[in-house]
Amino acid sequence: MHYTIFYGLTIGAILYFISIGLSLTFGTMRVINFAHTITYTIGVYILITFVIFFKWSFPVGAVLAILAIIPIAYVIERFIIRRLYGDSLDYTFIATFAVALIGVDLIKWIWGPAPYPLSDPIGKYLILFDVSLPIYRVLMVISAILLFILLHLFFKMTIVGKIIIAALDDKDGVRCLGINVDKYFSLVFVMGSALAVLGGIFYAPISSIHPYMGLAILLLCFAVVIVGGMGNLKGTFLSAFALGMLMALTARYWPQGAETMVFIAMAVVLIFRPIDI
Amino acid sequence: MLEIRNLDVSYGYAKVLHDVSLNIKTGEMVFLIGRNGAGKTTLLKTIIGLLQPQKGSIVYAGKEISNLSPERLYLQGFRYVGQEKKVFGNLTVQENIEIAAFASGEPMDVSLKKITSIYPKIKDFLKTKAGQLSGGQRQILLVGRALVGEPKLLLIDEPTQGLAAIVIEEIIHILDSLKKQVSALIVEQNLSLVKQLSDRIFLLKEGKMVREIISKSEESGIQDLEGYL
Amino acid sequence: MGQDKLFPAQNAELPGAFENITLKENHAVEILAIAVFFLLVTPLLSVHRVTDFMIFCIFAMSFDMLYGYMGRLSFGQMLYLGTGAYGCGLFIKYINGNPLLAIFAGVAFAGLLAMLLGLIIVRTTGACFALINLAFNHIGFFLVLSPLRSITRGEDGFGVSASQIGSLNFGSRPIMYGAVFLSLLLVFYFLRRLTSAPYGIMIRSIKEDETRVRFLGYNTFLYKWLTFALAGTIAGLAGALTALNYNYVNPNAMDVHSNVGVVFACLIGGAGNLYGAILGGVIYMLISNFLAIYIYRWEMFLGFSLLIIVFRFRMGVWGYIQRFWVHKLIPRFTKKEAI
Amino acid sequence: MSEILVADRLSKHFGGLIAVNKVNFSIMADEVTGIIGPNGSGKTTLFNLISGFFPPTEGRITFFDNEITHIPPYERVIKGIVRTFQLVSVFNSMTVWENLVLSSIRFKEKHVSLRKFFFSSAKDKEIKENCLRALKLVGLQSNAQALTSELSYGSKRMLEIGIALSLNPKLLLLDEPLAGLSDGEISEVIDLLKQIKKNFTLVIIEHKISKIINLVDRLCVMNEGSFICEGNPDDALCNPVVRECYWGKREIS
Repeated sequence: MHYTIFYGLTIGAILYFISIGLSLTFGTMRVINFAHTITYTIGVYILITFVIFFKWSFPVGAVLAILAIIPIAYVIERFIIRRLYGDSLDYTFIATFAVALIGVDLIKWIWGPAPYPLSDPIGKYLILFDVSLPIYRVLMVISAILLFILLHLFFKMTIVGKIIIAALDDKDGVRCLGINVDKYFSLVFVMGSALAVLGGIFYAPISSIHPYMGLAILLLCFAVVIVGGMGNLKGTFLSAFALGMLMALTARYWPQGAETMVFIAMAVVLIFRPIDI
Repeated sequence: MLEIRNLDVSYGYAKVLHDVSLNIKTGEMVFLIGRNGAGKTTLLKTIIGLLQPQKGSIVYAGKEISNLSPERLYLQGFRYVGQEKKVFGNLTVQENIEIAAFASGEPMDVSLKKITSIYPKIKDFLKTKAGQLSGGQRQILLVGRALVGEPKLLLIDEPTQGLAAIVIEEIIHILDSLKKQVSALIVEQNLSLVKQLSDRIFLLKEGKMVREIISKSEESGIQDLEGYL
Repeated sequence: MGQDKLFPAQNAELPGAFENITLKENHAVEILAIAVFFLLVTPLLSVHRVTDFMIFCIFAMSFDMLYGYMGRLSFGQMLYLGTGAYGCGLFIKYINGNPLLAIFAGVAFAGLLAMLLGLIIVRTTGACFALINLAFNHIGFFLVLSPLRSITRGEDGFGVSASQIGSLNFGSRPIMYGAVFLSLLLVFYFLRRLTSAPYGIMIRSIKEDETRVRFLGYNTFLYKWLTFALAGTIAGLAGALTALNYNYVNPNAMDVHSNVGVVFACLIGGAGNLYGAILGGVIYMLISNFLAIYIYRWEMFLGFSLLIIVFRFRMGVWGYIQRFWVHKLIPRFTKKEAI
Repeated sequence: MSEILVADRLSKHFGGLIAVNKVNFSIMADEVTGIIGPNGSGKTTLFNLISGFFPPTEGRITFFDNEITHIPPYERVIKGIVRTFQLVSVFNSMTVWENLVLSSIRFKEKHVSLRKFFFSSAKDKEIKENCLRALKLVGLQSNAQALTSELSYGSKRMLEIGIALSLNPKLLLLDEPLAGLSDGEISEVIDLLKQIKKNFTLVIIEHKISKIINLVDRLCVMNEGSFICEGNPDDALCNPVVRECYWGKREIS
């Protein structure tokens, strides 16, 4: 049982990393960004390029992967999403889906369709409550909580964070204060993508890496965002860990049904709290 | 200082403003009155750059500004206070002012001093979430926020709409104290306020500029206006 | 209270405003045109291919009801196609070899699933609607792949061999062709009737402004749900026919990634029109059957095409044809009559 | 004369803002009620509560002695409460007569037969005739085939009223029917309203009094979310409280 709880925390941490970007882009730009899958996947592939092919150390590869994703995310935001701003959201969705398709094919082109394995970069265990926990995963959970606190501080303390919160309320109001909102939205988008890559980097050693890995996780994160409330930072944090725990508990009794359970939870939430986008 | 010539603006399919011309001189407080749906708000939004005119020109200090974005106009000294009394509800009053101070590059304490000088009571709720303020307090916060930096021209949309009489008194007081400091173009329906504060009045009717009343001493002019409203 | 206050005199004369205007709808001519089109195309391609094309067109029409007419973009329509295919296949495999009953079973399965899930899905709009459909499709795909492996045979799928009823052998190409051909015309006729009836106006109104429709006294939830269930049912028919056409069902029939095909077809043909859906279906099938050999990077091709459609070509082929028709041809007819 | 709609201590709060504050309000059958008041005084919110756009924070509404406080808008329409919107809302992508189909097929009875709704063409003679009758009433029959987006704003307003009338309402709520119209269009709408007031119970929100003063039987004045005065139009206008809120403190002789 201890292990199940810990496993739930691990999944929750990963879900949190990846869904925070989705939630923020929705909150600010009111766009569900399907291309999130692909920035995440590309980030992981860049990581394995450094770690597996160049044999560099894992942390260096991770940092380089996050840095590499920033211009890619910026280009997607600048040339696809911003151009469709104010248009029907269906078109934005189709366009970001198209970007995801192109990205998947690009990955297949460069790295090939076969999955890659990646081993735990630390490999040591911590014995706690009679369970041996991989230190790597403990680190993951700790960084998720740290990230939550950091984000909270970012939005509470920095002027940039405050401007983003203000823009969530009233975009035109911020514009009329002489602040170029689009610039901050780009920042949010890039930040969300970078965090997704961070999540991907944490997740990579415990999952298989293949071109379509982004889809399943995006759908789970979408469920997280719906349960937690779009654009709601605290809600996203709580729902990520709650659903992570749900997955872990389900997996204990019915290993194959873990994902299905998450979607059932999402459906239940939708019945009681319909949303309009 | 600001000169609008032959402005045409459409909102979707409907043409809202037809051939509107108007000018504001430095230091003047000009009021824009007219019925609901006459196009007053549209005119303000066009000046501040939230809407694009189809035809005509807006000239400020000798430069054409009709294609500039609100962000650029802010730096030129334009300040817009919208009709909806939208403050940044999830931030505190202080943070609301902070954002404005950041945008104009003014130190926070200077901005605060400016606002407390027109409305000292604001000190009491600096730490309150702006979303919890009453309508009047919101309006005062918005006007105060607009004073941050170096405002040259205030564009205020219906400052007293939906407010209680006491609060209206307060706003009249604030606007009065701003006179001569900045120029202002204010949309208003409350004629007693208009009469008290205005240097000039423009009457907008069905998207067309109907008449201009030069001075407030022209009592009969204002009497007439009531018929239009 | 029940009497009509507005128009007490029911025999009030009517102005002749309608007399000369509408080109009268003639469903028989439309169906004939589509029938002739597919019959003419058949000798150019092969019977098997055209059968495939027509099944895809049925599927595209079901998607168009949701997206084009009702304005709800679904990225999970493959779920119902897959359910139809599995329903039909499993029926033949485990219960009865009768192909007609099997088609019915597939359609019923898909329809029931759509009715059930529709209760939840229809509550959302926009990109959320698209993603929720995708999520359910993902679950469906996963279910047939592993938890239900014992009956669906997982990745391998299973063969479907329908028994013969009299001289009706669905294993033979021409018979299959005929069955699909008839289904296509039937579905087209059915949807054409629906979309030109008040119901069609209802779903188009929901696309434009759902709140307004609620204030016209209609429970929009009901109609959205109905349309969703209908689209699922017709997708199920396309699925059942696919299973019989290939004599084989595998998880590809429910593949999440195949949804993009029908979205592409609907957009390129022109959303919001059944002709657009059919045209788009044919275009997509032509590209994927003939051009795909030369297009080495297929997904990239689809991605870039979708971007071009979204940025430059929203009306679709049928939209352009229609605009040409309205601007060039209609004025030529009406000018004489107007004066 | 009987009360057909009664609102009992109706309130609506938006966060800290009290849009409608404990309003007691009733509407008599076959009467034209005008609601006036400055911008932001809660007139439209009151309409939204009556028509079911959102539920009230507290209070209850009864219509013909049935409580309707929490039923959805479409059921209210079936019961006979029909409204128009401040910003004209018609279906721009359709032709003018198609706009009327949905409202006019429930013309005489509650629903047309299912077969007709789903399978008979909307261009069916009977449906078209119903649409045309309503169009004729608002003077748009010659535009029946035009695309709605091509109509002028005034014509769209007439069309919207036509749609509302074809629902055969027992209570018709008009939200600023004159807003944004030219003088010519205003007099057209007023003529239409005068013509239909014999057959329908109307409630009209209007910002400016002068246009509707001859039309209404009873005038209610709203300010800051509550009714400050109601009664005979002339009396209401002479009421000092009303004058103060409407014209400011200045006395008009």
